[in-house]
Amino acid sequence: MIEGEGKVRSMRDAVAAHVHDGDIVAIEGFTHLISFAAAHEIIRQGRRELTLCRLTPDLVADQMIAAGCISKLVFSWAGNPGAGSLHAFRRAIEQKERPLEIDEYSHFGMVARFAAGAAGLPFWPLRNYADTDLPRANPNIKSVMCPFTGDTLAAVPALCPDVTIVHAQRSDTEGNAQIWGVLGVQKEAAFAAERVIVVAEDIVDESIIRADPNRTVIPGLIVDAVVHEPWGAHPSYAQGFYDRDNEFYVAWEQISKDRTRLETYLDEFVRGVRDRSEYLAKHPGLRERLEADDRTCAGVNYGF
Amino acid sequence: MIEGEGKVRSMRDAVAAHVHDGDIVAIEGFTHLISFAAAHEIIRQGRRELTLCRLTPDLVADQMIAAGCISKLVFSWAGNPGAGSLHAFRRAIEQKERPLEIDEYSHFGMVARFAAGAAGLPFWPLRNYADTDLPRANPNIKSVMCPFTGDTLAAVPALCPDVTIVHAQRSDTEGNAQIWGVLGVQKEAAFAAERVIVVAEDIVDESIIRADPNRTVIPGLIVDAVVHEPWGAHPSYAQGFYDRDNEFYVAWEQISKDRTRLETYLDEFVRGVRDRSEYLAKHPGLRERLEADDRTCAGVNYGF
Amino acid sequence: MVCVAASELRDGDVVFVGIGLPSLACNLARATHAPNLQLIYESGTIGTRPTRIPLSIGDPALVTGTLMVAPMIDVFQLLLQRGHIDVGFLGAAQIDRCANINTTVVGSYATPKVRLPGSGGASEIAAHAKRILAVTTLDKRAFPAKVDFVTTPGRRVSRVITDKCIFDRDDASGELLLSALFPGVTVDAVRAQVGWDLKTLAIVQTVAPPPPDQLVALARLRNQ
Amino acid sequence: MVCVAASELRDGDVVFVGIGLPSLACNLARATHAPNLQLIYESGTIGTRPTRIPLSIGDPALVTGTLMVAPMIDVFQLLLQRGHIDVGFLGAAQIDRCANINTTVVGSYATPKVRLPGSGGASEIAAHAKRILAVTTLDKRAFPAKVDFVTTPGRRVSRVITDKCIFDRDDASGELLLSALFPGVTVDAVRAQVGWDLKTLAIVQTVAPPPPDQLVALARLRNQ
Repeated sequence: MIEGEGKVRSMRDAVAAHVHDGDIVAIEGFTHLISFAAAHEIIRQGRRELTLCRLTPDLVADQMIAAGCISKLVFSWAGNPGAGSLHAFRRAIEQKERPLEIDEYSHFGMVARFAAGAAGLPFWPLRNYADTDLPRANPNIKSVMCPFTGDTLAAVPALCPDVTIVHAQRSDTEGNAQIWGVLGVQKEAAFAAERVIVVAEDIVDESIIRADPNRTVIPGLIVDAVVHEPWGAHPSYAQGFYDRDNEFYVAWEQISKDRTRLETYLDEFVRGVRDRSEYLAKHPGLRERLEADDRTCAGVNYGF
Repeated sequence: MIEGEGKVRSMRDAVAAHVHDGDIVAIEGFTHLISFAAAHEIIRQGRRELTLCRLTPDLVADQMIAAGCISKLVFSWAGNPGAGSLHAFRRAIEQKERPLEIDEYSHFGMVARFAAGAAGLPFWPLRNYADTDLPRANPNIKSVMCPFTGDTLAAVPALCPDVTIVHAQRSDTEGNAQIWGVLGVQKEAAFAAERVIVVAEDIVDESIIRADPNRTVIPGLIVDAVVHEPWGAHPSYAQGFYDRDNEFYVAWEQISKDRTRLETYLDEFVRGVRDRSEYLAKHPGLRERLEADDRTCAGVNYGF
Repeated sequence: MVCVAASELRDGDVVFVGIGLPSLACNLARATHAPNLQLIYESGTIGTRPTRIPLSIGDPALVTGTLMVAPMIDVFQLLLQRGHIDVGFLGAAQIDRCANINTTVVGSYATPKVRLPGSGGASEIAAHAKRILAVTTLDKRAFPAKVDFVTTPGRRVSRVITDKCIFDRDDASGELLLSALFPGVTVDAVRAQVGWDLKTLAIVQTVAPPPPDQLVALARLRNQ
Repeated sequence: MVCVAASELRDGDVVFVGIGLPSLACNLARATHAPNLQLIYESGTIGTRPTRIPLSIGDPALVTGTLMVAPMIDVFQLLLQRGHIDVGFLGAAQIDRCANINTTVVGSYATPKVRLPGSGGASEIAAHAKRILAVTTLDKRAFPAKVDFVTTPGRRVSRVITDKCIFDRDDASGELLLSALFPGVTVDAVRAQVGWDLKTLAIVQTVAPPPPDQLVALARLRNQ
């Protein structure tokens, strides 16, 4: 047991310490490495009035909306990737089932907002949105003039979450985290935030990180807590660890369509378990169904 | 022999095809992975009126200035790193030994210029230069106002070289190049350019690149020529391949101070050889003195 | 529709690929007439050769064996905005007379009848890919005279491929014109599914049926 | 001078390190009183524990066994500009009364008597590190009343460490004041090397000689 060592905490303690009612929270991962483990703990702890920032809100957002955690969503594509709709999200917008403010961009706009926050800049310039209705729908999309060419560019404001939660393949106890496969905006979302929680499949010795430093995406010096949560991104993917639980993504279309079924799901798999290990105990056979094949690459020489 | 396969060319052919008199040329590498092999071939082919872009002009610039290739230098730190001065550069500026225009920034300013060029943006905003004399010395440093906060930021214009030359540890025949260790601005300088020459220690099978795709820094789709040049960064370093030839860096202080010694050096080691293999033949014992130790890291699993 | 979309791609094109039909069309082209097609997925994989139909845009199957994985900021800045993408595919819930595309809302933005997923990367694909193809099934609700929300402007769309016909955008008028029909489909049948007074090109072509090798390759891809 | 610079660093500080004296001072601090000092080199290595005195800022010896290597754009944007650097060291060819630093030219910019290397990363270190220390040897030419070129403004420099004495910048007047003398150095001896009417703090301290363990550690570092 390494809890307590360095910055390693239980998910319960990390969420209790770093995610507060009313916070702006980013849970990133571009359909890959999504920290369902953290989202479920936030639901269990009954957080309210959160602003959730995510390019692709995905099932994780639908569950948090249904559980009443979210009052505002900052996003660029809200769907069940490859499998359908987010019906709790749609009911909130279409039927005003519950209050939900939205702050909507394209993917590039969201990435640019995180990039500005990460860089310590107040805005980010991009060539985008000409002749679209997005700037009319969202006054946060403005323009800026190039002082050299006179070109007018779009501009989006920095997005600086109070806390960003990223799932990584591995981290040391100080939060030096290595990620491979699809990188999404994990780095930018982490640097943009005031506080960072790294959730990792493996907690490894610092020497593993130091052996391949170009693989490190998030340095421990910006990390506040490290949580060890194997299969913590289930039902999403983690390259080199497990595949997506696609049956569940497909099933979500029917679960989320029906308010009662959705509540039953949350009661059984989220609120009805104490932690991730109880959640995993309710999902026997994951390893057999989803564990990744071995496609280990060769290393490179860091000698001099 | 793999010359001719894919985009693989001899250095002579690559420079002849892609570096023209009057071009804006970036030879990057932050004291690490500097393509001396390309610079020497440019000198041999007698290119004139080049604008050389490099954060740290280094010995490579001093040699090109002495050889009369360069009419303008875009840079942020002109010295012999850790070992002294660039005397050909200093004579051009202090004694007007030859005409040399300069366009000077800080490192961040140069990185920002390459980043803007790489991103297809006309400028890049940064918080910098308040109360310094740099904007007075360089009218290319302007300001831009944030459309959200009203903050005034510095702005630098995009730098888009006609050709960028980067040294990489390995590449396939299409120019998909992998770099590790200090990354500098190799990626930004390459994406900013109209044409890209990748010079690599090893030309490897595409399958080696595909086995570890997160290691790839430059995609072949932006590369025009690939040159196989082992020890091509000598006397600078290449992580995992060889250490810096520090004796030469130290000796450069005396060589470059003396115009005659500098000419003799160029005559013997640059103009007096036909190609890199002849240059290397004049440097026996490099392997014994400088070859890197083996510090090969472990691989990671790309399975799903 | 997949076969027609695949046929649009030229060998050596750098194509920005989304999940679903575009991914299938691109891999079909790569398996047949365009072996050097360079596939770039929005998640940052470059030179991708998926060994299965990807489940989502971040599917690790896109990464395994690809040439490069770029972070998303590089996908949008260094590849799209810098102008390295030859062809971009867009899906659409609605396309109108001027090829404007809506994937945001049916109804008003504040109180929509149907809330769609939103732009995703469509806005920047439309702004920066050199050639833009839209793909959607022909259906009266999907082809109104004017979309409820312009997620991506029609200005840069060159062609719309449906399951019944092909529309080309006329640069002079900015209108979509009927340019080709699938075998057995009539101009009137298309007009009945389109919410404006559809004009046609002088000569409306008939889409050739897919060659057998394309169908074989498609079946193979679907069974991966 | 190295020992004084090392003593300025607190355990746990994140320090932006340059080659030469700053690198030596930081590694000395890490080897003695500040084992948790986080060294970030301009070349992008984070949490660095060099096994030799680096030959240059991009020395691969900084990479081998470090925690992370960031590209330079991230060094400047995500670490410096975002405010993650506690301490930055600056070298100087000239420092003036107001702590302005010149590493660009002696003489005029267009026709300099001596062309110095230029800013490098100094400008952004001065703009963004929370505490800024300048380090240089005391010498009349190096301490003029006004520098020939402001490479980095004095406004944010808190302390100047030399081989003879320490100056602290007075926030009210903006002037460098003499705050401490090395053993055996007099106020007059310092005044003779400074190009303005130097004022002193009310109490000028004497720099304590380095403790033996620091000297042992320094000798060990130099023999790496």
